[in-house]
Amino acid sequence: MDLRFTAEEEAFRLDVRAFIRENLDPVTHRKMVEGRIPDREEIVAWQRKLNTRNWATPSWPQSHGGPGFTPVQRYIFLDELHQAPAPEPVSFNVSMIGPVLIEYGTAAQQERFLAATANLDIWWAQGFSEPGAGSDLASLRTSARRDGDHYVVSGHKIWQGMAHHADWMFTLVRSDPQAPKKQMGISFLLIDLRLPGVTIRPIITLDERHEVNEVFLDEVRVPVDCLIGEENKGWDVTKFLLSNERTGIARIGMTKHLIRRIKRLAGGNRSVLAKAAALEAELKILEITQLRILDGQRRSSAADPRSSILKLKGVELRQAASELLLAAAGTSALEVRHDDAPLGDDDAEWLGTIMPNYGILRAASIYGGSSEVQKGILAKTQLGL
Amino acid sequence: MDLRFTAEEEAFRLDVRAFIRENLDPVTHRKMVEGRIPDREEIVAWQRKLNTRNWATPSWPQSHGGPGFTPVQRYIFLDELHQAPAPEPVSFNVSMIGPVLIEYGTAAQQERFLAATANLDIWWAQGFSEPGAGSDLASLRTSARRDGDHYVVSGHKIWQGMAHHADWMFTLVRSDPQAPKKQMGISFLLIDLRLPGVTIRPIITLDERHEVNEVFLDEVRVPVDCLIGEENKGWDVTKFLLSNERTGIARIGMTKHLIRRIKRLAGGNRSVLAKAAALEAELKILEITQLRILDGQRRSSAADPRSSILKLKGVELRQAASELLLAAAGTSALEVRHDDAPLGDDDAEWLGTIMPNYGILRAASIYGGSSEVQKGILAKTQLGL
Amino acid sequence: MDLELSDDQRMLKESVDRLVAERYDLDQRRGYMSQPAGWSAEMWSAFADLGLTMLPFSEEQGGLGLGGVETMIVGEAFGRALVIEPYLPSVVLAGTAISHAGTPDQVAEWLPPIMSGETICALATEAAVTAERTGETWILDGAAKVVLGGDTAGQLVIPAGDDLFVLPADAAGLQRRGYRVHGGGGAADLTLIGVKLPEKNRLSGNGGCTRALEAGIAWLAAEAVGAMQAALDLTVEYLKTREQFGKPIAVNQSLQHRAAEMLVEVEQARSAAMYAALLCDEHDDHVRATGYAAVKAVIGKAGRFVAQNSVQLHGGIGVSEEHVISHYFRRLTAIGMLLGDTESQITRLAELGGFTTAAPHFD
Amino acid sequence: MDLELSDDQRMLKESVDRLVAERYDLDQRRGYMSQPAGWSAEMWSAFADLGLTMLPFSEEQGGLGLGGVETMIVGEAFGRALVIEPYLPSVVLAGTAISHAGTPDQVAEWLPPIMSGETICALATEAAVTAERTGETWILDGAAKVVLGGDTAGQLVIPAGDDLFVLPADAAGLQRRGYRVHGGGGAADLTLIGVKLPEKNRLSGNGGCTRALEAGIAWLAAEAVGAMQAALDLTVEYLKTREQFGKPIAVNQSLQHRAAEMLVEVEQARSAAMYAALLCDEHDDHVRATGYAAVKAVIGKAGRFVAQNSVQLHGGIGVSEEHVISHYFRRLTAIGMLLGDTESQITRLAELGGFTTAAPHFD
Repeated sequence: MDLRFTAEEEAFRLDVRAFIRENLDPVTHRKMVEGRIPDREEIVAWQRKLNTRNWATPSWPQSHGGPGFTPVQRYIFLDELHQAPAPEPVSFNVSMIGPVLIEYGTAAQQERFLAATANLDIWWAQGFSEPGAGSDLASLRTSARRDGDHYVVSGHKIWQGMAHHADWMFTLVRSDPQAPKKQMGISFLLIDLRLPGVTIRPIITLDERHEVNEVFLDEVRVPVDCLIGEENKGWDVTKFLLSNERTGIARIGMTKHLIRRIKRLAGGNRSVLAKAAALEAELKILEITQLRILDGQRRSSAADPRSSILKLKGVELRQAASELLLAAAGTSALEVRHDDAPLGDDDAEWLGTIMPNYGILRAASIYGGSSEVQKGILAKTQLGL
Repeated sequence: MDLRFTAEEEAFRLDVRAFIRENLDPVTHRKMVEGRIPDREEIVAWQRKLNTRNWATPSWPQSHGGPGFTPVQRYIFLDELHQAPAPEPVSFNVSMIGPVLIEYGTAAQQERFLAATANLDIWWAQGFSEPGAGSDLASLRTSARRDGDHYVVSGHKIWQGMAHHADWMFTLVRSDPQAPKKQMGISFLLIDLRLPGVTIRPIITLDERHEVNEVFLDEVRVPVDCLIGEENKGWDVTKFLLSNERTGIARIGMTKHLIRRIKRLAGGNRSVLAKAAALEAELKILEITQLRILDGQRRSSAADPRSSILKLKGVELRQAASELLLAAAGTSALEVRHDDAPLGDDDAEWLGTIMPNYGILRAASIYGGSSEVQKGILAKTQLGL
Repeated sequence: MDLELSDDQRMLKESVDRLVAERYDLDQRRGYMSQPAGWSAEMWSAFADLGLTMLPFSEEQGGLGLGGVETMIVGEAFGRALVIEPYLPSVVLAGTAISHAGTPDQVAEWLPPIMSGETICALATEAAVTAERTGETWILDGAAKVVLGGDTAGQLVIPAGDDLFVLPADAAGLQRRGYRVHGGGGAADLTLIGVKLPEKNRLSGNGGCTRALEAGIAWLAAEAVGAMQAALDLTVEYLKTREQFGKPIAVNQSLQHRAAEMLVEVEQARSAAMYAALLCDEHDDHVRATGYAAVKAVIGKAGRFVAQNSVQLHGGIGVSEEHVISHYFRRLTAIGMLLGDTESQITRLAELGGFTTAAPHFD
Repeated sequence: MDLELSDDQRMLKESVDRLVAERYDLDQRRGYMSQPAGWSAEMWSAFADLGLTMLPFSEEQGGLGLGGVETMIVGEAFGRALVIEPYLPSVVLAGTAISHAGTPDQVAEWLPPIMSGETICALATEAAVTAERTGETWILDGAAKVVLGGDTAGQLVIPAGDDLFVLPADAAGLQRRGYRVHGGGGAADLTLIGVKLPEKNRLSGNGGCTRALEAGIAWLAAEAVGAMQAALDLTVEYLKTREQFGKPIAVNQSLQHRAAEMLVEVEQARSAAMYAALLCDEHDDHVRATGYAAVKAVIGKAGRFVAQNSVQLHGGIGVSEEHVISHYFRRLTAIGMLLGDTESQITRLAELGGFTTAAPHFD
């Protein structure tokens, strides 16, 4: 039994770190350090840099343009991005629709979309949730009626992250309202967001930022070659997609970055430093839990339900770190400063994002399977309750 | 609006304190200070002292030998006992069966039992729970078959606190197994524990003390004049009893006593003192919540479901205080010392009870309606959930 | 002991509740925030017309002579409506400081414009300012940060040494940088370089500052209760109406229990606010000091729990700026941080020795 | 990275598991506790026969030359069975101290009787003892408290200054007061008044003590995992079988979620134990120091959560001495307190600077 990384893995880590240091645009890096959100152009430029080494798609197989990473390499790669900090490759592209296209796409669809998806020539949005369908996703109501070689799609999607940057949206539609079970009448469609009938409306979140959107679909004519898998079999595709979503989600490196910021602000404040140490202790051990799950993935490609532990505890620690950062900043964090304020290089300039980020990070225990949902999964799959 | 006690109430508090100081046996007091459990004789002697002023029965009406306390006086009286610390009057007698006898007893039953109950000439045990009937009390199976002017009772009761000290037990039996609802076939019986067929078996708890028992009833012949209320109407009596049980249960004075012990052990340890202060802040405010509920009781005699807050938060703080006391004592608290070790008057001698009391106090969130049950009550009665 | 409102207090509550119900919904609030000052001069007049700006001051000083309970009633309503006008800075903080620390002449000069609502005044609660005397003139140097209401105040009260100084916002040598604060309202950071003030602008006795901070804590506690109760009510309503899997999500026992835990915290906060309201008449400094530390510690912790969980139980919609829950979240977060967070209040309470001693209850 | 057990490790696990399954149920344990020493000499022999008492020591020193993982395997089994024999005091603490701090001659003298199980040795981990040299003789004065295993040990290892001293339990000038400790096993408080020892009994270099404490933390972590997993398994089983209101209490979502939270803590504890096991080969003192502090901090917190909630979810029966849950509760409580509780380990970790610096990840 051995927890150490191999010499090759250590070398890989240094390679990734050097690549980030040399290739990440300083303004993008500074925004990440300060907890701001980079612009579309900055994210695109960075992903294209990564893609020069096939690193934009760390989980894709080599046969489809991936780098052929082992699970450990994937972990190291993401950890370095998180700690740098640098933007992750756009997850809608890389973790969601990419693997779906590889698993379920026709050759023509793969040809049309895969390379462009990796290179962020197409930016994807995820069109799953609806106002009445959140954790109960299968109760969605957006309808798709077949009309010749098109589907005519109408409905209302919500919480589309970065959809205002997006070119296309992968989405779930109800193609058979008569199906005996609600999961059986759903199809998985790709929709060009420039089509007539598509309206994107921003949703401002409590951090006063525009990151999510509503998408209204009004009789949008979607060509049938944009169907993924079989008609009315979209639920299987969805389950496949969601099982991919959960891996590596502890985002330990992001929490480490927050702890660095806490320590900068804490100075000699023993109480804050003790609380930071308490978080670090748990985080260090969660890293071992992460490695244990990675070790399992080397042995079996089946989705590991223990991943829910990473999500639960990872979010708990990240939220706690953001709360401690707020406490360390004190009342100076109360000043409202927007992301378009000048980039600084001193501590004071960092304060502007602390309160908004504390607030928006509350969403981390809601999306991607809420903490309550994760506990339910663990109780059921691991304890048989 | 005014939170202050009246001059009369303040004078009453001093009167109670003086009475305790003058009348509480020093050995009994020392045991309470050290967190030990006084002997039967000590508890009896103290309750009889209290009874000389009708204070053994603080919640009973004057017409039945009570002191005619206002709700505020009752609170002050208990708070002084808890802080002294001195033993409370035996709750099975005073808070449970006493009010039941007053509300449901016949004149003959009141004559036979009330004065003896107040004076602890009879010590009562509570025979409610069974191995299969805990929070679901109504599923109890102890049977009572009518045979002439007797009930023949057989069954198995569990968790009888101090039953080894007791003379009599009030208990619930299933007198009509055919009743359409399980609550409808239950009767409330008084059983003389010296009757043939009664066996009391000790249950040692994790503090290695003998405080609770199992009571086995094997064809015990109980005279029908020991029935309280009507046959098969025992559930109404039970609900009445349980609604009395919950009042004043925050036991803030007991937690204050624990905090005093923590401060003695802490010396100049800032971290322990800060944690004690955090508890004290919440305790101070819980005391106001207690007063708000008392103020409501002055206006209406209906049971206040907000009492669940007192139980929940009161237990939470008391358990947290016991945990902090353990931390303040450190590894020295690991030595097993039994309650029959010599009484001391120095700090070291106090350590023996700290770990056992930390352990047994975990039961406080289980009995008398578990914390989970209390949350359910609050959700239902206060929030309509 | 009597914890019911008097008839007068009930009437006050009804009129304040009615005013904010009619004129302070979320859309109206957005309108007020978009005005140049960041708040509504019209609403400010409405509050003054109702007498709220003169409410806590004694009749001798020209006020209504009402007490902590009446202020609590106003604070709770303002917390529920998320009022952004500078009542806390001007009336509660600066007003209390002046009314406690000033001589009758000084009070007569500085308090009436606050009571009429004509002048917005702000108290620097986080200041490091020195004052040196030269003849009849005082010279102030230093800085103050996060002066609530300092962005729009016409007048400032600044502690230096054991004294408080009243200065006009346009005093020579005073620089201010105003900004919005998260959760509503504005503040300013101040720099003072050789600001000259006459002796008459010096209120001697920093006790006024302590009293002002205590009044501020009482106010924040009341505001927190208003916001927490509203957040809880909305959350419970949401649990009952939001359906998933064909049933209201209220069927989930884990959510029921969470709501019950929120209720416990709201009730604790209510007790804290009530205690704070009644503590202002207490003469013993130590009792007040320990009491207000406990109040603010509990408010901070309870407010954070309720804020976080009302967002969590609302799910996605809870983090949307369009939903009022996100505003309660931000205001409760800010309330927790202002005038000493839970951590610092606990440290202070420990330094003060807490409420019980190590000694036995009696000997 | 490879986190599977090797074939040899699996075999070791099977034989230890089998031994305790057959000979260490709760009734048998009660029997062992009632023996004069407070534990079973027969079980101790059985452990020695299996080679467990020589397991972690190098082959040059006459041991089996096995490592942290094998010790973890034993610790987890002992934790599950609540073994009370003095393996931690004699083999893990005193044995590690001697094997690291002793010269080859000293090791050859003191270690073999520990490895054979013939001598029980105990290390004083909370000692305030001074040693003064007079010619070839050392004179020890001072006291030590809660010396685990010290009640029945034939030999003691006591730190004084930068050295460790080995002394027989019947040394002149040594007084000991032995007692049972909560959660199982025994300990002693020691007083040393002018205890004389020859130079050969001095092991120079307190680094052995640090190594022993680290090995002790690794052992406690493994024991905690065994106890926590068993407590969780029993709790889940209880939820599934205990019926109230005509249904298993497992239908309560709040209890399901609590069990899931317990699972998370058990898995974190398992990671901590694994980390601790693999850290013993680490050469960097700072990495070991921070690592073991984190391990013990997490074990203490996780163990307390699981202990408290397994009692809570068992209801009344959970506080009964007859039910094994109450014994897991007590042992987990003791494990949390021994060799530094969570609070003190966090303080230490903070003093060591934690795992990340304030500086950026790269510049």
